[in-house]
Amino acid sequence: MIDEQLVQLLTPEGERVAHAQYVSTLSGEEVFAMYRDMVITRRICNEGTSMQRQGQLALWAPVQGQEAAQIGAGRALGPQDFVFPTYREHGIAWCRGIPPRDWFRVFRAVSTGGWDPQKYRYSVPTVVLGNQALHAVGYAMGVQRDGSEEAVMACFGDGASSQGDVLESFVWAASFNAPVVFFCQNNQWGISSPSSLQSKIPLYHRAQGFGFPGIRVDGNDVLAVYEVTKRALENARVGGGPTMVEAFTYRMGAHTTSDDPTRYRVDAEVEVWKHRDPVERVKALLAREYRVKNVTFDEVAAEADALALELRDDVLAMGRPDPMTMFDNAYAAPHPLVDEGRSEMIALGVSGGPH
Amino acid sequence: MIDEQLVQLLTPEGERVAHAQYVSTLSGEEVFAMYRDMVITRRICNEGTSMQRQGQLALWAPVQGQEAAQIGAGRALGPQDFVFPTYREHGIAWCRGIPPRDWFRVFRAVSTGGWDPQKYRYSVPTVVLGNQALHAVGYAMGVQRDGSEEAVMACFGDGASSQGDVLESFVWAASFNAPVVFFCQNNQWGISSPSSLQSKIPLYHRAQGFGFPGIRVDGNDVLAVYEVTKRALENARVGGGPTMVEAFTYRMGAHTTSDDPTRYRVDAEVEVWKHRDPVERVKALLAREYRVKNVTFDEVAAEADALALELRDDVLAMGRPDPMTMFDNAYAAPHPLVDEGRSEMIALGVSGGPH
Amino acid sequence: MATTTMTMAKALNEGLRRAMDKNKKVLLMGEDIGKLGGVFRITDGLQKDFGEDRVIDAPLAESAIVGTAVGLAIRGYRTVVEIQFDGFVYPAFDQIVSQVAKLHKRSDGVYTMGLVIRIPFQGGIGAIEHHSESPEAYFAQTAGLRVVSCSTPNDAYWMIQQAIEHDDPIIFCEPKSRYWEKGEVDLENSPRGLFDAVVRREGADVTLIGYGASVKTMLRAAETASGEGVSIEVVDARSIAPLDLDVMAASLEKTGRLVVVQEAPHTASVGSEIVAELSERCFYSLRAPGLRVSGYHVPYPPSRIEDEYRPSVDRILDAVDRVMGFES
Amino acid sequence: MATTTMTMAKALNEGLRRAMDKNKKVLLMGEDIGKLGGVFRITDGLQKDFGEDRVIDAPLAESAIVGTAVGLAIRGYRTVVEIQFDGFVYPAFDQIVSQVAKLHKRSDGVYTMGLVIRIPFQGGIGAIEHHSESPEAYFAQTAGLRVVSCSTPNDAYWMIQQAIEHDDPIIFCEPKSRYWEKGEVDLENSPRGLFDAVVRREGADVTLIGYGASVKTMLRAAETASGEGVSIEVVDARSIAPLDLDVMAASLEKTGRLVVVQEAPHTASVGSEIVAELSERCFYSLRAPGLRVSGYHVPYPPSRIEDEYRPSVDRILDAVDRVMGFES
Ligand SMILES: Cc1ncc(C[n+]2csc(CCOP(=O)(O)OP(=O)(O)O)c2C)c(N)n1
Ligand SMILES: Cc1ncc(C[n+]2csc(CCOP(=O)(O)OP(=O)(O)O)c2C)c(N)n1
Ligand SMILES: [Mg+2]
Ligand SMILES: [Mg+2]
Repeated sequence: MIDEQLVQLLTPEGERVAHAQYVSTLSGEEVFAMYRDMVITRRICNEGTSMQRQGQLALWAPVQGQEAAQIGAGRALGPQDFVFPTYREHGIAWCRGIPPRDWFRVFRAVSTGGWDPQKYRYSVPTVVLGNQALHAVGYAMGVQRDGSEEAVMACFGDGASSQGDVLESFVWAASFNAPVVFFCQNNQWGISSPSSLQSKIPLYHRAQGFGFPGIRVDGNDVLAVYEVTKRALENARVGGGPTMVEAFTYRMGAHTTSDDPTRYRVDAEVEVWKHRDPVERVKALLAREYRVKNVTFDEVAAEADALALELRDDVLAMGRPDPMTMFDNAYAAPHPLVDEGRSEMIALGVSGGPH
Repeated sequence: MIDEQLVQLLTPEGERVAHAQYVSTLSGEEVFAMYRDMVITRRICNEGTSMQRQGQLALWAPVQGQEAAQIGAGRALGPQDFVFPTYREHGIAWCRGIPPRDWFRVFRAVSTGGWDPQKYRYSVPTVVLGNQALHAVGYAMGVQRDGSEEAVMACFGDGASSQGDVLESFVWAASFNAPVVFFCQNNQWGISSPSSLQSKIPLYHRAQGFGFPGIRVDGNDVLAVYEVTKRALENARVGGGPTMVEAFTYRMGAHTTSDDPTRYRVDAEVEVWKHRDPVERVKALLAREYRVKNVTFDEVAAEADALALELRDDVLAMGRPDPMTMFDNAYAAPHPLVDEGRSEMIALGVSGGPH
Repeated sequence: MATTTMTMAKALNEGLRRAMDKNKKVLLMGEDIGKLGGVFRITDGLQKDFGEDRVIDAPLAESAIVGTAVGLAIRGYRTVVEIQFDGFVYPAFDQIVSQVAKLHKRSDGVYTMGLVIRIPFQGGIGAIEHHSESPEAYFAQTAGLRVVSCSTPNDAYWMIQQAIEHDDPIIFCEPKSRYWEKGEVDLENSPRGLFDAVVRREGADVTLIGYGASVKTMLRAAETASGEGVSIEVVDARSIAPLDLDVMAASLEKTGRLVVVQEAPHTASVGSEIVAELSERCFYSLRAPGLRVSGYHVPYPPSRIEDEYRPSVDRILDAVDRVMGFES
Repeated sequence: MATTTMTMAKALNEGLRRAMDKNKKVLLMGEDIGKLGGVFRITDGLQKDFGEDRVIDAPLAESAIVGTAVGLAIRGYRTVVEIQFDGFVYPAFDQIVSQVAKLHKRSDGVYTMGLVIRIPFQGGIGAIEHHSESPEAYFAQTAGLRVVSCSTPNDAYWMIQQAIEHDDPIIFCEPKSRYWEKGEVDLENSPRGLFDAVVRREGADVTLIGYGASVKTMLRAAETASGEGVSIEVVDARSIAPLDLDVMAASLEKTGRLVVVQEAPHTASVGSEIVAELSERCFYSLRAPGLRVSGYHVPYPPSRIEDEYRPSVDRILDAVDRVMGFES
């Protein structure tokens, strides 16, 4: 299943490994910072799952297993770049500096967005599989017209790679040489569909058929994801055109808290991937190569716990929105039917008045 | 522009050329028969253009320049195979035995179909670019379920290759190993869009990225198209899965009679392709290798003329349909709104009654 | 009468099973419908029993799901397509409108577009965006399609079988919020034709018309109103297109007052159609204008406030008050 | 007043040119819109003058055309998308319904979805299939969108500019059969707001409401009727969603009789909406039920018989007779 061509810089055991084209440029501090990002992402994700179990969230989409892919890509992004995520990119959102509570608004079902996408240069979540890939290419065409050195990242999964919109976005990116990086997290599953249902051959080959490079990176190796994505982004910024990065990783948990993966996959598979855990291998590297002590790891864990607790408080404090807010921003300009709805709601006594 | 990998068995000058993987298996009679097919297709096509100019057709989509692609593919098909065409596959329709007058119904705007698609195993024309590629794959999935040795052909152009439906059909064909041959006529143009707008690299590479073979054949060489398509169909029938055949050809005429190609392409390009004329090179071969005499060629031309005249008579005899027919087959089962429409039309005196 | 109690989800599952037993040409196709049994478990166990060739786990692309079902229909198969959620049917819209709806006509009747597109629709389950939409008007507007919706387990059991047997393509709208509610299912006799509306509760003052999840809400409204002395007749449209206007008009001739309930926004909706048609048919009988209680004209809101978006008992009763008070 | 005579096609072309002159962020995108100038030549000469970066020849994929226009909107551009023909907008339906209509809301107002989707619509040009459709009801039903249609060169010139300046996404329906008809265009003053209906002809007995190509047909019907002593008022809706109901209701208060004309099939149509709304607003003034003259509920027929499918003067007058004769 794992391709010969896979770019890996750190083995599951946390040992560095040489690659002909990529070398890790990260300092010990930077690796440690990424380790911290990953631990926090995982901790917050677990908090999401438990809050959902407690009835505090409508849904949660766990990211466990994909932390290296997301933190590697998230840290590779420059502040000038713009990201078009799906519903599962919590690690990238973290790297963009979006307060975790904001990612939770959608899952608490109090919002369909949650943050200012222009401020963080990180778009609102796209739930309809693949739609965002075209937005990314269009945005990138805008970047070209502005003559600006920015790159755009389009996130999608192995499942979404079958959608016409993703495939058309490949045609367009190639045709316009758009500064876009297609960041595909192949986590082996799309709900119950194995990635082999979407493609019999490694997914990254697909890009080549459209005329731009595709590359498969060990998605559980944060060093490799960082370098591969960074180079792709740099290349895009200077007019080198699109790249597809396939981060080969694994969804350790359920698709969402509504899902029951025991119906479609065997434990043995999960076990295999546990040995490739993205967090553990960085920890091993830090301990061995940089002599990071257990107490330091414990501090990170404690920090993550504290953040999770703070987050929990924030989320629980999110009350039911005023129903009247449903009329806000439905349109940019006044609209008679929106006004009619507002008036009706006031008349029904559902809300005190315009929000 | 022409790829190194192009399969060619007959040069533009009509000389045979060797190919590592393909050899022509056609007898002199068979080549002559295809020559005849091509001459007739061209003649009928020209009749279409002139009937449109005389106001007898709503539109005509010329096939000139693509006769070898269509006759080669059409003759490669077995009687058991099923074809999903676009609006321009007149040569393939001819090979399927569909009376030419029937292809003209759509262009005379008296029908949206025109023949019995099950009888000829040749579907009704699809105008919405790309839709038919999915039908072909679905039909092929049915063939698989029936355990039958049949192949399915999906026709589309270089322009349509950008549509999500065509690209999704590649995903599906690969995933289900469907017995389908994607027959793409790259005639260099999609109305005014050069094929380079759809892909910067040769189109047939695209198939490989989806995990099945793509092959480019000289679409103006009927011998090569025949062999390449035949092998792909045979392979599909016995469970070998999909193939994309890119017939590299040229639309000599306008996109349709509504089009004005002088706005977007230069004469010099057309001139280059005139030297690659698909009919002339077979004629040269027949004359040299099989000693076919001018008188025989003249007979074919005369036969084509006669057919065209007969066709013209048939087309001109196609009256305006009874408006009442619009209600026929809108639904398979009775429908109140259809009945209401019928009654209204009768009441208005538009038609004498149910058709 | 062999009746048994089951949920609507189970009734659909049993209906599909029976249709597959009866006719080998019946296939199911959709995302995650095999081992997982679909996200709502409607196809639970069917792949195990009928095999992967008849219960097809589809790659994730709706246009392809419907487009290949069209090809299968041309080959003589009858495919029941599952769209995972209402909001994900739009990628298939082109195939539905340009092909599914038109190929019978285009082939002069040679192709039978006997396919059923199952869509769990409407809101009420506290989901995230795109999981609570009501796209029925788009399909009702489209000539060549038929649109139906079940509101009880018994209807679900029979309507899915009738839809599969029917030769026209059918958009089958399932009120997902009612999947887990139980009801009696008569396994022997179908209650009525696929395109028949039915009076679910008799009443004299106001006619409420709706379908899917709205039927239960209307019945609750009727119950409340009866406490206040207003007698409400509740019509379950069942067939959204074509509408069974005879049943509706008969009710209106009696009550003279009409309120239509739907979750979709009201512009160019099925509710508009019902009001327009009945305004014409019952012009002299109408004692008040026909009103619509619909989703508001805004994108479906975050589900924490969906109860204020969807027609509630309160909003229905408010409309009932308005039609009752109209003449005064 | 600087007026000049031109075709609707030319008026659109001039309107686009002026909008592009005014605002550098305005882009055009579509199939064959560059060198060819579009199949209807609406963008003729614009690529030559504004360059390939601003007049973008698109690869052949409508979902991508709209989807990338969304991305461009997020980046701050205003893209006017050309859909080559009505029947080819459906591949983009998902992007339009799930993204274009909802992203302003989803981003809490941060994203401005200032894009215009131009669709040559309705029939009457003797075309082959998929070139004569009336998809406006699909968009009218969708919250988050606005839908307008021009019926004269002057409106075309101004409405396209107003649509481009407007901050909401607009589906801009152009009656292709009227592209080559000439009219006066006032290059200085816009006649009215983008969402205003207008009375095109005053009358006392019956109100005809329609839009796009139907406006001229309605005017011809009114002319004929006046010869028979029936005085018809013709309202050009212009804005299909939202509807300018005030202008319509004012007309109906006067005439008491309503006929809506549209080429789309009548189920869940814009016509249904107009009838439903006006039945409510003008309940006591209506002397007959509001009638709709629509395309029949069948796939658009081969164009040799399209005149019998599309609302003709005869069919309109038949409906006029019916509303006139209703009380007797
Ligand atoms: C168009 C569309 N169809 C179906 C769905 C339902 N759905 C949500 S997530 C999912 C699986 C996606 O798999 P993948 O792209 O691999 O992403 P992952 O969930 O693994 O991150 C599906 C089918 C959807 N969101 N959008
Ligand atoms: C979905 C869709 N969009 C646009 C069109 C209009 N159109 C008809 S033919 C054509 C060009 C097609 O080019 P290609 O696929 O290369 O086929 P060719 O005409 O060259 O045979 C276009 C854009 C269409 N028919 N369908
Ligand atoms: Mg996945
Ligand atoms: Mg072409």
